[in-house]
Amino acid sequence: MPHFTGTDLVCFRGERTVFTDLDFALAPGDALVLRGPNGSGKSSLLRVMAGLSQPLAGTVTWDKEAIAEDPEAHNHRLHYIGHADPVKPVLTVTENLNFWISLRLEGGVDDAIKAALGRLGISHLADVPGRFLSAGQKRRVNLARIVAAPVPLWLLDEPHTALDQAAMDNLDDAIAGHRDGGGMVVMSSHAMAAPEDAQTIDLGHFQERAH
Amino acid sequence: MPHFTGTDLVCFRGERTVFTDLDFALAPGDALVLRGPNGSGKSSLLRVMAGLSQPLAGTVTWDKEAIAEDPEAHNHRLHYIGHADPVKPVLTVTENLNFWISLRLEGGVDDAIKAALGRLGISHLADVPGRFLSAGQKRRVNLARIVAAPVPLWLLDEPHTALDQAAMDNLDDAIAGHRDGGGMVVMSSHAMAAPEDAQTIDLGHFQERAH
Amino acid sequence: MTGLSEFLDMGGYGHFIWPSYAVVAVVMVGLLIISRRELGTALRDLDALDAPEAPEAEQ
Amino acid sequence: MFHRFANPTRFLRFAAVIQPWIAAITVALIGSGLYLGLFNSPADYQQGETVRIMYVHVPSAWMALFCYSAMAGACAIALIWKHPLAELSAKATAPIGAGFTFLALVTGSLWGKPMWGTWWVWDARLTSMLVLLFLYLGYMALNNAFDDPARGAKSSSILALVGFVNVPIIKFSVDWWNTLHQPASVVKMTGPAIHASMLAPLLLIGVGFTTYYLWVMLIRIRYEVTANKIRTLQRRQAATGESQA
Amino acid sequence: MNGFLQIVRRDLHLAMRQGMDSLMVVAFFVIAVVLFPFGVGPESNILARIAPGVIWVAALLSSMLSLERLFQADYEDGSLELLALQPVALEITVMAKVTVHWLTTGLPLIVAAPLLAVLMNLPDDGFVPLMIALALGTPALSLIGAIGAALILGSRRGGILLSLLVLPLYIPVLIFGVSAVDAVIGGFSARPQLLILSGLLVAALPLCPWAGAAAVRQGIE
Amino acid sequence: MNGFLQIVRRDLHLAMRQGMDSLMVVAFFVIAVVLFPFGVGPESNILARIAPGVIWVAALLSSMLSLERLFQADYEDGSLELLALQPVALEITVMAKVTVHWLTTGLPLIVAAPLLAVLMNLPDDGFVPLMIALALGTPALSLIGAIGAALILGSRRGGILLSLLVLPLYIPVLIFGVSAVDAVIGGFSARPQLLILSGLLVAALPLCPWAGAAAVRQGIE
Ligand code: HEM
Ligand SMILES: Nc1ncnc2c1ncn2[C@@H]1O[C@H](COP(=O)(O)OP(=O)(O)OP(=O)(O)O)[C@@H](O)[C@H]1O
Ligand SMILES: Nc1ncnc2c1ncn2[C@@H]1O[C@H](COP(=O)(O)OP(=O)(O)OP(=O)(O)O)[C@@H](O)[C@H]1O
Ligand SMILES: [Mg+2]
Ligand SMILES: [Mg+2]
Repeated sequence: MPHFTGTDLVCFRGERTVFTDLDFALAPGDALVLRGPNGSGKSSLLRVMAGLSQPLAGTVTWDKEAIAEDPEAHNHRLHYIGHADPVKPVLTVTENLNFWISLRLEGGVDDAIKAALGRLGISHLADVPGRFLSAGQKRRVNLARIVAAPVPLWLLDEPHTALDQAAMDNLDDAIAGHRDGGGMVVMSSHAMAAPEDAQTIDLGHFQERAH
Repeated sequence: MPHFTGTDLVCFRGERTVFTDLDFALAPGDALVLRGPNGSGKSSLLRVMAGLSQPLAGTVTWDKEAIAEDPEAHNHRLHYIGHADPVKPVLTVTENLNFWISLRLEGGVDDAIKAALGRLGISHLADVPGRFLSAGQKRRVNLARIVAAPVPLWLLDEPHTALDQAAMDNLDDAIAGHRDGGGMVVMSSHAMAAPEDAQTIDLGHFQERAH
Repeated sequence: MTGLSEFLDMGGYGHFIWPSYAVVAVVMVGLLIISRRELGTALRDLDALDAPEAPEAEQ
Repeated sequence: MFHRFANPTRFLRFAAVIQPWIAAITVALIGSGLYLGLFNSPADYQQGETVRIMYVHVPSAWMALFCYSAMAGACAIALIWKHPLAELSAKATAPIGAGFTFLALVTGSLWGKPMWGTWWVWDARLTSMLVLLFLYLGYMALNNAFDDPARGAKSSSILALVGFVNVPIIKFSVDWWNTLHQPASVVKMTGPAIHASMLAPLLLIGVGFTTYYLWVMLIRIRYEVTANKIRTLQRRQAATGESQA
Repeated sequence: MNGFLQIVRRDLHLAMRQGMDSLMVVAFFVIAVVLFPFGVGPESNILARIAPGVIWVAALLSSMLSLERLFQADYEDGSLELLALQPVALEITVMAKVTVHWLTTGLPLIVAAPLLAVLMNLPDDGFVPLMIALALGTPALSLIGAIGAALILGSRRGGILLSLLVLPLYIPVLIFGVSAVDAVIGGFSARPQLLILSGLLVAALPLCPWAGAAAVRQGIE
Repeated sequence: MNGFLQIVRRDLHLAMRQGMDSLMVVAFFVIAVVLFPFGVGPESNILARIAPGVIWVAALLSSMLSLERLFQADYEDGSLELLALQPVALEITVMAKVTVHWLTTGLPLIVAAPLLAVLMNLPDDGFVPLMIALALGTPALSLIGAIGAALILGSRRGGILLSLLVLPLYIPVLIFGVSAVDAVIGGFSARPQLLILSGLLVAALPLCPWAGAAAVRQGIE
């Protein structure tokens, strides 16, 4: 049973301490929601979890092994969604997705893409070039990317941004399905939307200490 | 009595018709609020009013004279706030404002800046370099720019973005004061906040026709 | 036979003259073909875009 | 909904009607010009058989200059009267003009080797022709450099006009530069007065190249209009999904 | 006039605060010239022969590279559209920005040129005409380049596209700039060339801000 | 290996769709070379003498200008940090991007070089060594330049800063590239120079992707 944990994490960014002594522990099927005002460090924590940045102190482990030991293995098991939606304007939605998914799946890429587009309600966009997509549509394409290739850990930085209600529901379904299959989710969120049984970390209280 | 009007405006952007046959008329003291979903053309209309882009058909007039006749005279009488807040990171707030305001005022620039910073509640930021400002603070600096040099026409594109409640109140006061002095305001807004006695144009209904 | 080879030889300058005619032909015909092909694909794409709207609307 | 300006249906109908005629005229003109030039005209007494390169070189050079003027004119119309067909025809002209410029350079080089003993000299006319090629390439590159094609069309129109101002300056300055450094240019290009038997194929091919230009331009304009329609449909496709959701 | 001065003051202020900009341009100028002794070998007569040309070409390239950011920063943070809405004609604004560009890049190039002339073994006679020609030519480069810098606003590929647009337009300046130096070294007067350079500058002075302003208007539309 | 090929395929696809990229690099290469006859005058013997140097310097500059966008586009739209999180070592990713950069710029430069050699009157003997030297040198340029391109991610002044970082590192390639051609024209064998160029390439092959990946990691942190 894989467990994803962080202990005594300290993060320092842009000349200031963002958070200190932060712990978390996730078991299969768990969800963790990060809360806090702008600049409180939600994105920073997610990036530490992804291995994109190194914590100043503390370790993040997967199954008791520090992720820094073998970053490539960690990449194998995670999907990350950041503030930006990398959709190339000159490629169609399918072409865009095809690249990311062929990096992870051996075969059946086309079917996986079709299914993912369907689940996010954007099948009709399959052949539309990226430059014609609105912000919300781009975000859904990015979500289709993570739905299409299953991995155990999803790290989502404000995944609800730019989504309308229908798309939010699709996303919540996808998250529920992922967790039912034993996946874990960490997501930051300003909006109220959050699974009821999720753990929460509020990063807001670090702010007073940091200043 | 100056009047600001637009007749039969047609706007074409990025190869598509954004709105057609749009009219508006403002008298001194009037306010006009533009509503509509993302991409419905609020910003486009404000840019046409400012003279930043030309309508494909129709005319915008000030006191019965088309603004395209004498763009510089039109610039003299308007302030525009767009999506971005042009605050240079290496200059202090006062230095930033000083540039824009000296282009409009002959003397008394320093006093005008001080008063404007006070009205927007950011006197304490006067000597802080732009790079240390948060999004909301930058927006307030940009608002201070238009408060400091009085002109008859304000064109505000989602001026409430990134503002907290106190700053919104400051802005609403500033708008009220501007209108009491005979000024006109046109603003786009997603939020509910809008003066009660304002005219409204909803650009949403063009979307169906545009397709 | 000598007539033809003499003609092709062009007084010893054949290997300057024929390449110039050849490059002109290649560029002009090539541009024509490319333009027609682009137009052809564009027209086909346009048809493809117009057509499948009906079945999708049925869903 | 198409805007009335953005839907040049009448032009397309007109183009479809005249295109086969233009094609036939082009083939006939160039064919008869080639026949006269290759079989029915004498070798030049000075330049020998190589003069036959003239029949493609000189019309190409003419067309290179003509296309640039046409392009700049269309750009001026596009900027002043905002007629979208003008923008499209400028965009359609550029690759043809660049092609002819390239041909003038290559055929000139192929003529230069037997005549001057070298492929290339830094002569005024040659050099300004090379710069013209870069102006064409810059125009095309700028036109393609934006995600929004309307932006590219407007910016490149300005560039075409600025470049047009520059063409005579370059020609003139290159002339100066050359005579400053090396007084006697390698070869004078002013040949003897042209005999009628040489003038006929030259003119036939020259006119044939012009109709060829019209022919290809019509195709390319039709392509641009179709591409516009495709983009509109794709955008609509993206937007209908938005309203369904 | 007030508007012009205000914009010049602000842009100089920004250039000063951001620092290094002029220094970087000069550094590129020097590196570009220094590549040639590596490229063509150290024989001093050859270097002397090609010195004016190499120095001028390096000056064109430095001017071009630094142009990329002429309007870019203001475009990205929304200042440019605000500048277009001030009660200052956009032509004046463009002219002010060109002035600052020349002060922060053209002027340092002129100052650095004698050093490079020494490195390249330029004959002593050539120094004065080189400096005069650069003094007349670099403002013309900034003016012409401003059009290109405005045209590429918002495009996908900045630097290399700009070079393609601008370098062909630079050629007349290059020709007369070099031949002014060559003339003096060859024992002639450089007057005609310097007159032509002045003519180019005088012609560019009204035309380029006008075309540049038109291009900026397209860019922010 | 699959990851490498996928990234190469995607980047080639993008280059194709965006069009003109390779063409623009070649056009810059040609313009940069053509500036020199304008600069040093049209005498064919002088031009022939400096031809290898000028062609190589122009190749360095084209490679450098096109490097600016190597990681930039992916950095701006968030693709780069996503690439760093894929189950492909970042070194491989960098290597794939360098490969595409070379295919879309280095290769066209090699193809265009004979044309420029004709324009510059390079003696016939020089053609073959020029092509071989470029074939060995341009991949090295792309490799070295990738480090610079990664280092400038997120900095305010892209192009000119990049040139300062990268051009000094290019000098060894320039020296041996030119002297290979000069050797053959002078009647010697170019073997030693070509061997050294191969050596530079072989050394850069593992080092540069590694350093580039480290720089990218810094850039996206
Ligand atoms: C790369 C080399 C060359 C280039 C770029 C070039 C360019 C041109 C151009 C631009 C023109 C048109 C001038 C006009 O219509 O005003 C022209 C015309 C002509 N060229 Fe060339 N040329 C080249 C080589 C040659 C050579 C080698 C010859 C013959 C020895 C030649 C003979 C002619 C003749 C006879 C004309 C027509 C003269 C006239 O209409 O005034 N050219 N060339
Ligand atoms: N690229 C950066 N360089 C320097 N400092 C940064 C950078 N990004 C973030 N910071 C600092 O780190 C702190 C935490 O930022 P972070 O982006 O993690 O906040 P957040 O909780 O995600 O905020 P938001 O809700 O706005 O996304 C910020 O206060 C900021 O000072
Ligand atoms: N720079 C541009 N290039 C091309 N098309 C554009 C551009 N900006 C806007 N558009 C088009 O114009 C339409 C109207 O956009 P506009 O920015 O005016 O909408 P808006 O109502 O202000 O939206 P938002 O609420 O997102 O600010 C958009 O649907 C888009 O298709
Ligand atoms: Mg965040
Ligand atoms: Mg808007």
